[in-house]
Amino acid sequence: MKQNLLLFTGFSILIMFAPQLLSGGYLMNVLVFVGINTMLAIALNLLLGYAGQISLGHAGFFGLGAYLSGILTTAYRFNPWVAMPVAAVVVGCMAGMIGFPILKLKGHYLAMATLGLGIIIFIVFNETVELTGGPSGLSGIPNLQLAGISFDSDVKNYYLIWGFTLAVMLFSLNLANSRIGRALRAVHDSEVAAQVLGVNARLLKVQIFAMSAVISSLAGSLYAHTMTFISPASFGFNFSIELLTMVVIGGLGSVYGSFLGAALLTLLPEILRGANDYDIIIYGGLLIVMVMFMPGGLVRGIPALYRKVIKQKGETGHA
Amino acid sequence: MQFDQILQYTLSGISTGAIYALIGIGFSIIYNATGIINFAQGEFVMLGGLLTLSCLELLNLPLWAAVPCAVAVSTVVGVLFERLAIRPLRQPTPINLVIITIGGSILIRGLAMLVWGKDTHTIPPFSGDTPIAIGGATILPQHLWILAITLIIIVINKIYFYHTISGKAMRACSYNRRAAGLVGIDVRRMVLFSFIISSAMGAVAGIIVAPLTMTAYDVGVMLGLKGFCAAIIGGMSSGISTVIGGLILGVLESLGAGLISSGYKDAIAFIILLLIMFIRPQGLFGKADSERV
Amino acid sequence: MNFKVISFVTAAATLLLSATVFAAAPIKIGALFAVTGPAAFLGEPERNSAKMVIDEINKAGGVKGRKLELIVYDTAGDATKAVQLATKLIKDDKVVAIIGPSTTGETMAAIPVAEKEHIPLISCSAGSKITDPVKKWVFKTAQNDALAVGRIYEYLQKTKQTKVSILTVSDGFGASGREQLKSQASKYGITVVSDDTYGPKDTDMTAQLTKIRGSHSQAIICWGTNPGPAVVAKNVRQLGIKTPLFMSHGVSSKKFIELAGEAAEGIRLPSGKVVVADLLSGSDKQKKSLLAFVKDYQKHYKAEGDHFGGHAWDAVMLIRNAVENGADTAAAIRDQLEKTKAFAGIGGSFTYTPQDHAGLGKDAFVLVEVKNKDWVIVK
Amino acid sequence: MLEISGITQIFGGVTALDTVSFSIAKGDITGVIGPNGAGKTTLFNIITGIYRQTAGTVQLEGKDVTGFPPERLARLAMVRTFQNIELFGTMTVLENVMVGMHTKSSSGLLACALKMPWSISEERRIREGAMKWLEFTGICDLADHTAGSLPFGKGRLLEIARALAVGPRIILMDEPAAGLNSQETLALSLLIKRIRDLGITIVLVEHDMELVMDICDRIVVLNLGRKLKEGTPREIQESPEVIAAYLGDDD
Repeated sequence: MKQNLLLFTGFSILIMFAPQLLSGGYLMNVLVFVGINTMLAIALNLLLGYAGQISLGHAGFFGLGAYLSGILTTAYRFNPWVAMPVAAVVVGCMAGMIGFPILKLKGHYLAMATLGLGIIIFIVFNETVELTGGPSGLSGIPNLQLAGISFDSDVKNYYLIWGFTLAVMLFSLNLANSRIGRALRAVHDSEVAAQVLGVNARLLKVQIFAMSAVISSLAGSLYAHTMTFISPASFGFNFSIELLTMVVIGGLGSVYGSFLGAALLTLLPEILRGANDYDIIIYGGLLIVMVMFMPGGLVRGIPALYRKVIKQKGETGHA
Repeated sequence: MQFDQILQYTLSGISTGAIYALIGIGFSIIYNATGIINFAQGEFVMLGGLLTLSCLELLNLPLWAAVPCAVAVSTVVGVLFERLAIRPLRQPTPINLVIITIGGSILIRGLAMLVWGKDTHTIPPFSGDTPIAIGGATILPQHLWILAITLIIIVINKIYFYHTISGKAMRACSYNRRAAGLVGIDVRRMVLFSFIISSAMGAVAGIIVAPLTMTAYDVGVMLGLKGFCAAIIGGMSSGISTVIGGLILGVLESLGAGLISSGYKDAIAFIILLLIMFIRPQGLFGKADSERV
Repeated sequence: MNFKVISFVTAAATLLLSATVFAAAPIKIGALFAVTGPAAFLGEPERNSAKMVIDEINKAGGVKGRKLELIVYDTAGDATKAVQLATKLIKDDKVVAIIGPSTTGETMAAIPVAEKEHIPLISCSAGSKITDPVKKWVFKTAQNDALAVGRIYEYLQKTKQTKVSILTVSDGFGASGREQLKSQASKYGITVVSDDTYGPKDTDMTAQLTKIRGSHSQAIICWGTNPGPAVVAKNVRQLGIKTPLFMSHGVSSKKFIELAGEAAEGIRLPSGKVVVADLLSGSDKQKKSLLAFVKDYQKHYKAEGDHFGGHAWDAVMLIRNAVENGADTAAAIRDQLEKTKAFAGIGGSFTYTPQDHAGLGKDAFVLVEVKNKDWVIVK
Repeated sequence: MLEISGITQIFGGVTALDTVSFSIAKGDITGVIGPNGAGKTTLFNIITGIYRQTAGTVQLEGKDVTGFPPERLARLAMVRTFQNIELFGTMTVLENVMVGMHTKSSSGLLACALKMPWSISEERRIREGAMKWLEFTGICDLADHTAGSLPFGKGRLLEIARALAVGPRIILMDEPAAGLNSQETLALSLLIKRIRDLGITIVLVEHDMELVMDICDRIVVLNLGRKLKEGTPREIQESPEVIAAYLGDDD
């Protein structure tokens, strides 16, 4: 418990002073996206890593948050701070309602159903042109403002997004180590045993599905207000898959793993930028190699690697 | 609403659906033998089409030689993929396997982009493109090719899985991999076999649609997705129910586009699929099996 | 006295030094193209053309003794990346102007960055809303969809056809075209009798076309980019539809004719003049630019230059001209761009004013038809 | 306490259970025995709401609970253990038992995630309660081990501790002695008696006749899906038809 708190405090301090340590500029902008993706990866991880339920449609909830925020603030002149929770509540309720029938499905049927859900949402973004602007997107979404500060620069957005991201991390860490988190993991390990002990697996799954959707929606709203422009292409099937990859590469069932996965997959294209058309090949190859050599994800693979290196050093030192 | 319009929608749907079915069967074969949902399945469809193009244009082979050549090369890619990426995996959890196949799919697509560029290409139809009238509707000779080849492949599948030793062994693996291993079936070989069969089938699907739909390095994504859906509607079977799954999807899309709204046609297809799954969570053709505790 | 001499010498030396340094430093121009991803058919020729023309300029000694340096990033057609990379170009690479992005969606996403950082952005995408309303720092070289639609409708009006069916792709390009097709129809006395769409990756459009066949329209207008329209052309032929088929400028390249094969014959579409460069009359002001572009592209890439590449070519040339006129900062380049008058480029003859940052008139498009696997101008 | 009447279960044409009825008295240890395939586990699965029977009713403390899902039965203080112990393998021993306290706690998702004061104190209570049950079963020292790494015998104890944490009035054990050595079996029989001394009614399916005869107050014999006989261990041991059907074939 104490360790957890210490780790989180350390992580927060690191995040807080990162802008001072780094040269700023474009990197700040990338780090803003690392924050948003971390939130999304944690949301999916709650579902996949803790409750063991796959979703191939999470980009849809992300998009719903972004579009609801965008539409409410542009067409209906809502204050962004009001639009954000409204969007989250609406998305949460939708996920809750769809969750009951959809979470009855198991394994690849669930994968397929969530995939279908994501595609349906995507098509709706594309087709309801009057509301969403269709494929050409929705522009002119206002920045968030707080106490006279408008969050319109990368550094300001960095603090805004990471404030939310840290809150989501703390929220999820607490949840994981609570009766609900334990019940979720229990359902994952043996659903029937958990039920016999009085855990309402179905309700719990729906709750966590809804919670996951709410966090995704929040990330979507923040995305909309920092980008000020959104278009359906950002919320398609590919992004759902990318989120899944972040969670698995980072480490299932680990909040810090989600951060590592999100950071790696967001920074990787930046690092590979010089490789031009070869970047897609390197990216694909890296995914394979990562899963092959770090099957437990970065969060378990890095310490193992570290131990290995230390051990080797020790051995050569003695010899 | 005229009858010949409905007929045209249905015919169009069936010919698109047959392709989904072929790709879907490829998904099912690998899934049954290995438990893997192979997200790289669509890439073999792409390889089939583009390799045929290269055989025709660079090697100047006639079509009858280009097709087996392209299928063979795609199969080699499938074997390499299984050998280099799937087999060495230390913790083959289902989710890790999913990520591996996603990685593989990106990798293969990237390589194809380098080899063939980003342009769309087309290959000539097998036997001309003079439309054939059926009732008030028309189809192309290529559609007949598609239906015939789909049919042949299903028959070959049936014979293989029910009347050959290795086919039966593969079915045994799909029921229970551990038990199959215990009775002396070389499970890893069956895994390899499943990749050979399904990459070859994917390639065939890619070749026979290319004259109609054209082909490019990125066609595998969408076709793979639809094939995946067909397989799931069919309950991940490697036989007729996946074919029906594919046809249902194809016809739903076509009718949706024609009768309701072309913009929402994929959404309509997916909504109907979701409803089917809500009513029958074990799949359209799956049998309800109770959990054993 | 002594002091004055020293200070004079120092000042002169500083000036001289800075002048030489200045002359040596290249002018950095950023570019955002969708080189990969679904819009690669735009991004790739754009990148190729931009690189080509920058090379040529530098080989010829640069502009006013200064070289141009082009920094290209691939957005993969993703709006998020476009914003990120626009920021990167401005903050890390310190460019004085940005060319691109390739698609309307990406451009709309990148505009706030350019506006805030005060860097001129010359978009290579067609959406009318990019420059309508006018934004201080944003220009575009791609012809507005509105002009292309106008070309088709003018022709229909002339030939007294009033009922059209439209079939548009459900991406940014198709959506923008669909909007224009519907909004301009009444102006030309045309009614849209059926309105359908298809997905960018769809492989069969017979369902939509069967529906259109039943709608008894006098013309079908399909708005999309390869390969969709080629499938549409084939499907139209399959279904035996005899209604005249029109396409958009999105497929005005040889590639389309190659893909659609026989089915392309007789299809008409509005196009930039690049595909019919050699058929233009000698009096056409653009002819010189067009022929040079086509020849260079063939030499560099062994491929046919198309008007997408032309958008990037125009953008680079516009910046070059601004630099030629003495601008070397972002603000000065913007001001010079706005003064561009009758620059005969690939996309048309550009004249920017403070009220118009699109710069093209209707003459940017000609109506062409596919005949014997090649383009001819429809009179 | 538990009233089973007319339970019939048909699996695809095969009758697994045929109108089985019996009742279990409060505070008793009741053994359900019978040869393999007699339908014992199926009966357990029906009583605990995992299968839905073809016909028949189950009454718990006078309340009709036919068709209740397992989680609802747990709230009515009925819990069970499994033949092949079903532990939460990735969680620690202590956490396993803490899951057992699920129905004894009520903090919702938001309260947990936001660490509301009441959820913090509840968490403390859960931890203390779970430790108490680990002490009761004598596996306190394993609290921080991963459940998946436990030897089978310890796993069995953990499963019982976890079931007890639910605070049951009736507990159903499916072959608790299966896979245990003789020493462990002896300890188990003592543990079961101690559980009974807490006032908890116990029903067990068991093949180990020595254990059954030693601890059970009453025994129900099933054979081929039908109830063959019901009575005290002595009556069962002396019943000729039971001996014929069951004990006779054995040894």
